Amino acid sequence: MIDAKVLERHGLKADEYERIVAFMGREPNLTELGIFSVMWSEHCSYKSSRVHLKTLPTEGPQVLQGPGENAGAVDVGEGLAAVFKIESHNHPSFIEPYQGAATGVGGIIRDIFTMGARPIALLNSLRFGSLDAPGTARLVEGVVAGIAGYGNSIGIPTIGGEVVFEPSYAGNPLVNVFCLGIAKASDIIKGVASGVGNAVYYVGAKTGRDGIHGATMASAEFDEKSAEKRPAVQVGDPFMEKLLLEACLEVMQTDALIGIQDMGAAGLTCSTTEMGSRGGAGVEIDVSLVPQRETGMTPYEIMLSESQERMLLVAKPGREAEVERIFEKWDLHAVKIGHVTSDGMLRVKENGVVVAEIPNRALTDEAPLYRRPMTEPGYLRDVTLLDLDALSRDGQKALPEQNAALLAILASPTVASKRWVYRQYDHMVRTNTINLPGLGAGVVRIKGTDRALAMSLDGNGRYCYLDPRRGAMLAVAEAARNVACSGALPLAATNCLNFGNPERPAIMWQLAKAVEGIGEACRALNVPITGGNVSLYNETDGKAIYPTPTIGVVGLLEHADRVVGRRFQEAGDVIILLGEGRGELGGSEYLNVVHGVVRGVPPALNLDAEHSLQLLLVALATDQMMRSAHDCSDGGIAVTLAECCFGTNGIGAEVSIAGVQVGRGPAVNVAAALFGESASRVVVSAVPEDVTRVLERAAAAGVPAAVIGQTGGSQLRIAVGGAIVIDQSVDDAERLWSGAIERYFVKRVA
Amino acid sequence: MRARVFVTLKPSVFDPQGKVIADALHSLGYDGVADVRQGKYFELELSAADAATARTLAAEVADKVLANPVIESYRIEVD
Amino acid sequence: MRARVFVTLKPSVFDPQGKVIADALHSLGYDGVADVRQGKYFELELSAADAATARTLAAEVADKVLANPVIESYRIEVD
Amino acid sequence: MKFGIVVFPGSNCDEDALHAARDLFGQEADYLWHKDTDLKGADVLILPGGFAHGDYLRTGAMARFSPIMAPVRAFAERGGPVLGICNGFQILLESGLLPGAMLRNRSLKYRCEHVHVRVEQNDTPFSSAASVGQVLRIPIGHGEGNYFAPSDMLERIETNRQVILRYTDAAGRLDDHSNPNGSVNAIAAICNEQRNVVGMMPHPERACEALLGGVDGRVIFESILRAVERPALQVAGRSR
Ligand SMILES: Nc1ncnc2c1ncn2[C@@H]1O[C@H](COP(=O)(O)OP(=O)(O)O)[C@@H](O)[C@H]1O
Ligand SMILES: [Mg+2]
Repeated sequence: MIDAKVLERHGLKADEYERIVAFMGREPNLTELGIFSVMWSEHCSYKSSRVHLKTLPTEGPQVLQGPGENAGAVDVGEGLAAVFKIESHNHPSFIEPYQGAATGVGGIIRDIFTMGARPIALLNSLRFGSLDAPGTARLVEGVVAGIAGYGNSIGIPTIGGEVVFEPSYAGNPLVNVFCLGIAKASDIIKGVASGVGNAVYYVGAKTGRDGIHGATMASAEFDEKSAEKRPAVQVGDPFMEKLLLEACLEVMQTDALIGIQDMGAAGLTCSTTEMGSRGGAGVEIDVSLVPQRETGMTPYEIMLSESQERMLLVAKPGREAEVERIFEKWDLHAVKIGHVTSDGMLRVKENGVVVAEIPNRALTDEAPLYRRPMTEPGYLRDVTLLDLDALSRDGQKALPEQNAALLAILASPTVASKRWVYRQYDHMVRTNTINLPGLGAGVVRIKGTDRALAMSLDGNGRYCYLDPRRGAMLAVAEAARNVACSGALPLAATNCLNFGNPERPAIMWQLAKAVEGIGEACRALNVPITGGNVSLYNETDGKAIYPTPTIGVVGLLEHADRVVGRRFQEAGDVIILLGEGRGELGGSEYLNVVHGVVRGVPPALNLDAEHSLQLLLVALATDQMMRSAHDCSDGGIAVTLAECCFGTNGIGAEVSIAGVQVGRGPAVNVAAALFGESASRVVVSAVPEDVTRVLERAAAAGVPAAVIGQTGGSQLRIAVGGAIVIDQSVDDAERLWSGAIERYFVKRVA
Repeated sequence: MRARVFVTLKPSVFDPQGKVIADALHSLGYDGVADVRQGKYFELELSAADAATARTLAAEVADKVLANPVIESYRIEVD
Repeated sequence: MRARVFVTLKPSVFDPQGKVIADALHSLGYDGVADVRQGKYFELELSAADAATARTLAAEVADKVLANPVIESYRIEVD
Repeated sequence: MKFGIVVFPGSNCDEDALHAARDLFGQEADYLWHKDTDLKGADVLILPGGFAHGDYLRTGAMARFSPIMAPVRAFAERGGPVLGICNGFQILLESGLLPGAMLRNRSLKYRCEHVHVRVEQNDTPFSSAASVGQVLRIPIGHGEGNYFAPSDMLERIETNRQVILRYTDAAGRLDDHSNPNGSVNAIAAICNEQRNVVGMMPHPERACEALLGGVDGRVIFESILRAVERPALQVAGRSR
């Protein structure tokens, strides 16, 4: 009955099946096979990535909970913990943009309140194909509406994120969602089942046939056959989740629980197994007791269903009634579906008859673990070559005039204002948001304290495509830098690894190198990894996306009211550049947008210099010496300066920066000075009285710092090596930048 | 027994959804579509003895809950 | 010419709205309402020569814009 | 004085309203659960924003059946001050405590941003501290704030001076571009004929602290404090 076809449908390889049979000492029945298939899927078992993830730094005095639980946690002082995690919902969002993105948000929120934390902020990192390509706008519209529909309804502000448009994501968009919550450090709850005989409760939405094989789907490439997998679509119910959220947090106040876990990927299977193995116990449930939405559901379907908004919890003996009563208050019915056992087994019964019986270990520790072969991809030899002089020489074409180049970059959807996106998100609910989207890192104050938390998601697939190791390091650096720019000290990081098919040695190599880079950067910048998520098989018809690690960094502001934004505050302030430009154009937005070239090596990164810079930023903010701070990333210092002017009602700037020598043509050198993306640079503004002190502080910190100009006027004027090469009306540039994304969406069905 | 309830905005009420859809269709070249009005559609599973009782029940539910009399009107079909 | 398009979630797809409405009706004492499914309802004003053309046009529009084939199915009536 | 903040399942600005009333204005404030049937001696009621019952079916459509709404209605009929913010406004409309109805924003998109509203009337307990013509910068956050009333109803509302706030530009000028949702007559807030029940789409509780980017919402709460301190204002003399 279990033949090659059945195995293929379950995404299990022949040798993996032999492993199962060997372990069980018999042929599994279909229900058991289904359980194995989801638990051994890439999504749940991390079988390809685990050996590499193990190398990441996960410890530090600030870390209260590292990887392994539903989310990580760091100490943010005053007895409080910040609980946060990132999750991908790439495949579901491609199949059904609205519901895929919405249920992604629902899932990450559950991961946070499962830990006993009150979710207070959401971020999202999105990657799509070119906005000009047919279908992209529709996809973007659906994904953004889905994120908004869920987050707005449940009342958690979406305070930041990023959106990138690159052809490589055309057939395989990325939807990474991040949630952060606050808990009393002493109240953090784990997903454990222990205490033989203790009641195992099911609460939340009824179980339907939706999402069956979602976990295995998230572990398989797309192809024209993906259409058949469509019945897997799950529909989110934010109202149910809001009830669950409030009810669970109320129950957790009572200490009547031993453990609790949400049912995410692989639903009931994953939650029962993981809670059991974490508690060194077994869990026995009877599926006939599980609330069902549809009739005639088989044990197989019930165990594999990925219906949303469901929780599994274990109550302390004698406290059951109390738990049930609190859920009833919220019109939720906690149903006892089983109990904890001592035999370390996952035992599934139907009307008392055993239909599946598997040792937890077989599903967790014993799951396959692969050291997949790796080889450096051949394409690198070519794409890393970059002859800047060729840009102007070939076809004798002259470089575009620099003002035109600046406007082109500002109008490119990846750099342009994301207002059209974040305006659809409630980013103010809970009245904590003190750095609104568009001002850099998202910042929320913590009521009842003077403190605030800053957070940023960043990643650069193009850099990682050209050099996964350095690209990943740069992503960690940028996320931490964005946090530091707001005045917050970076505390810890989470990461979402979006890659192609790990069975290809070249992809595996990209993954390994990226993880190496993340590890090295996190160590140097003192932001340990507290958790994350891996999304592999991001390919369509054999074509992989750019390797895309998304990094989320969380930082702490001791004084919320000293938060710093990216915008210039007033005319007459002095503009200071921290760090040095080396005119590095490799993999830059400039090459991509202006020349249609994706080549070269990403900017160099000196982690010690980066760390000193970040500590300096925090010190300057703490002593209230900077009025604005904005890091130089996509588009270089020219774009950064423009963004500092935007949203200020037209405050301009007069700036003069040093020239660089990267090619023979003078135009190329000017372009490199303006648009080069050298790392570890921040544009800061300060009142004239503070300038000397700022420069002294920088010198003391060993951070290069130079006064490069002054705010004022209505033009953005930039001179390179003394000659004015940019002279732009801020209003005109801002109009272009603000409307660049919006214009793709007028006259579209929501 | 099943009742179908159609809730539509009164003709005097501007229908933003219908308008956006109509615009979208025109921009897609469907000029044959002169106008679009969007409404809501409900299928009610009723345990009622006969069509008449079903209709009365559906009407009561529509009046009280499914439609907002200020802006909407409804139609009921029973089978 | 007028076409009416009924868009409903496929039977296997969860309908949270219908569920909440049903719950509300029960708490109001309408136990006669066993189940509620919510859908969308569109009225299209079509400039079409005959019913057949109208139906084809409506179907095309429903496929392209009105319904989401992944989770919804639709029915068309022309008069 | 004491604020009663009504919490429906799905409300999500209840904590924000409580924070404003209690922590920022130093008033007593308590939640009223939608299944409660007494108002715990509240002097003023706030129906906060959110998505009561998920806003499924229609915004505010099911909240009006909650047990708490009977005492709320009675309180309103006695002239007690009731403020509905965003979803709270929608609930007041659905329960008939305020005239009119809400449609989807004409953009069909949820919109969260700061907007400008002009104070049209200050003889209500929620605008008495403001001056007529004053322009406030307050955030909105809604997908269904497109206020509508049939023409005869609208005429009554206007002649009774029941429009409290209108969307305008920063200078207080009406223009379609400054109307974020398509509301008829750019209506952002209205009151009932007795003028003691007010509904507004903007979120004053989100604009009470400089740290959050603005304090123009304070005037709404300052009005309440006045009104309840001097009940004379509460029944607002000039209403006919
Ligand atoms: N998907 C999104 N959701 C919410 N806010 C977003 C999103 N994408 C971008 N933003 C906001 O827009 C601003 C600009 O984004 P980005 O250009 O990535 O910033 P930076 O260049 O500093 O990393 C940031 O404040 C960011 O939080
Ligand atoms: Mg960025």
